[in-house]
Amino acid sequence: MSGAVVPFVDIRAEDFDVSAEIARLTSGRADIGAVVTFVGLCRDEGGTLAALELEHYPGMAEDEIARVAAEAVRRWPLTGVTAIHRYGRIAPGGNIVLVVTASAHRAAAFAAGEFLMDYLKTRAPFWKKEHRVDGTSGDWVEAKAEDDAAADRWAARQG
Amino acid sequence: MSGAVVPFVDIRAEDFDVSAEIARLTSGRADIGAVVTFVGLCRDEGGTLAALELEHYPGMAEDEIARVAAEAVRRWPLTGVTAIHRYGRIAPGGNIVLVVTASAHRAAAFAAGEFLMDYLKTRAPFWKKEHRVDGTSGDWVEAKAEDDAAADRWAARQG
Amino acid sequence: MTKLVYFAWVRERIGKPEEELALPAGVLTVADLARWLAGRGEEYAYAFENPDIVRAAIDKKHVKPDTPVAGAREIAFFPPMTGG
Amino acid sequence: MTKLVYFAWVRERIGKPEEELALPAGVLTVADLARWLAGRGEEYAYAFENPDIVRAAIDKKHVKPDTPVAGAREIAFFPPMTGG
Repeated sequence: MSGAVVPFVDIRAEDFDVSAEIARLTSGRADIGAVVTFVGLCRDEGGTLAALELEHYPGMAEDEIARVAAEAVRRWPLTGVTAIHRYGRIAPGGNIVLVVTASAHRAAAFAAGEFLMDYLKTRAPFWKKEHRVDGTSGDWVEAKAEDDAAADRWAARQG
Repeated sequence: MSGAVVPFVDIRAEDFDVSAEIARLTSGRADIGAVVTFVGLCRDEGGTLAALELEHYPGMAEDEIARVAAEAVRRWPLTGVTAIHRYGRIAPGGNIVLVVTASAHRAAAFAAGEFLMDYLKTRAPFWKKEHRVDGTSGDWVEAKAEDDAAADRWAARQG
Repeated sequence: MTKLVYFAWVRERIGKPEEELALPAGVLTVADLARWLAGRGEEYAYAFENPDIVRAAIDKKHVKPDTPVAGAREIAFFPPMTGG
Repeated sequence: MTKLVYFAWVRERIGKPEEELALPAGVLTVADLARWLAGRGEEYAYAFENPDIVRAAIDKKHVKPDTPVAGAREIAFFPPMTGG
């Protein structure tokens, strides 16, 4: 089953629709019992943020996320996996990233979704720069040690 | 923050729309960084299932899911939580249950979503009966020991 | 009088979704009530043939077999839940 | 000639997104290359002032500082990723 699963990976400026992305994995099938989605959104840190500017490394971003998605397919019995990451200017409240994992059972869908997000945070070549409401260019968002720790925990365990 | 969160719980026959339910928790806000959704679907066990008939205990189903959702709000810093459970006849591929958890950070959203599903499986008063494609009435779906085990693991740890 | 409600195969085996009953004096706990119901006829005996598996709720809250039934308005019996 | 590409504040500090360079003979590893670049002017020195924090990729795959640069077509330098 999992051998035939080809992850859908898309790096793009346009927004995504969660219901449509779930349907992409589930429509016309009756072997899926569980679908987990994760949406990452642009948060405003205290009313000072006008937007985040997401820069990425074209080519590598797709490849790296596809590698992580393929690893998820190897680790868990998934029936489908989707990862969409946006780039460009995204205002507070806007969508940044979507991960969808489908499986016969919920434990695999949850674990694979969390794994994908943890790896994507630390391995996908994206960088966020703040634009402030006062018109100034803010800082580059700094990587968090907790994200590295979250990714590291998957190295120790299988499935 | 979490003190003001009132879970949205709905027990109903009608289907749900995941994008609309995410929007219910996120629209007009900029303090949410992560939304996790879980959709449970009706699986066909090998082409013999015409539909599942979901029976529930009216009143108690709402109360019990609301109690579990309130517990999730106590345990994790959520900005919103939604649980929708359908009853009645649901064909293979159809939606049965939706859980949505929103938080500033992804770890809380993932953990709360998985907690809600584990508890909902073992505490929400719903029962599934199979209807077969040959027109006969099938068996009542049996509870799984693994679901009890999944729920039990939350008793040992906080957050 | 106490309202008893039944769900799923407990309901199917007993043959009705609910009934109003006066509980006899010796029935103090949920387990007592299940045992007493099991003696009311073969449909009840069938529903409670494996009493450990049947779950109960009092006034729409899960209860254990040793929970007292005194003061209960509505007592429910049902199989282990299979929602979600 | 090897293509070098820069992202985020590495790109901003160096002042260009990419360039083509002939790597000198002594530059064997990614760490060697970072050190050599740091000596090319103050904008490069600024970009690599904390060399341990700058990450690298060769031909669009993550690499460690001790990875050889021989045969690389495209070498990228960038800060720790903050996507997702």
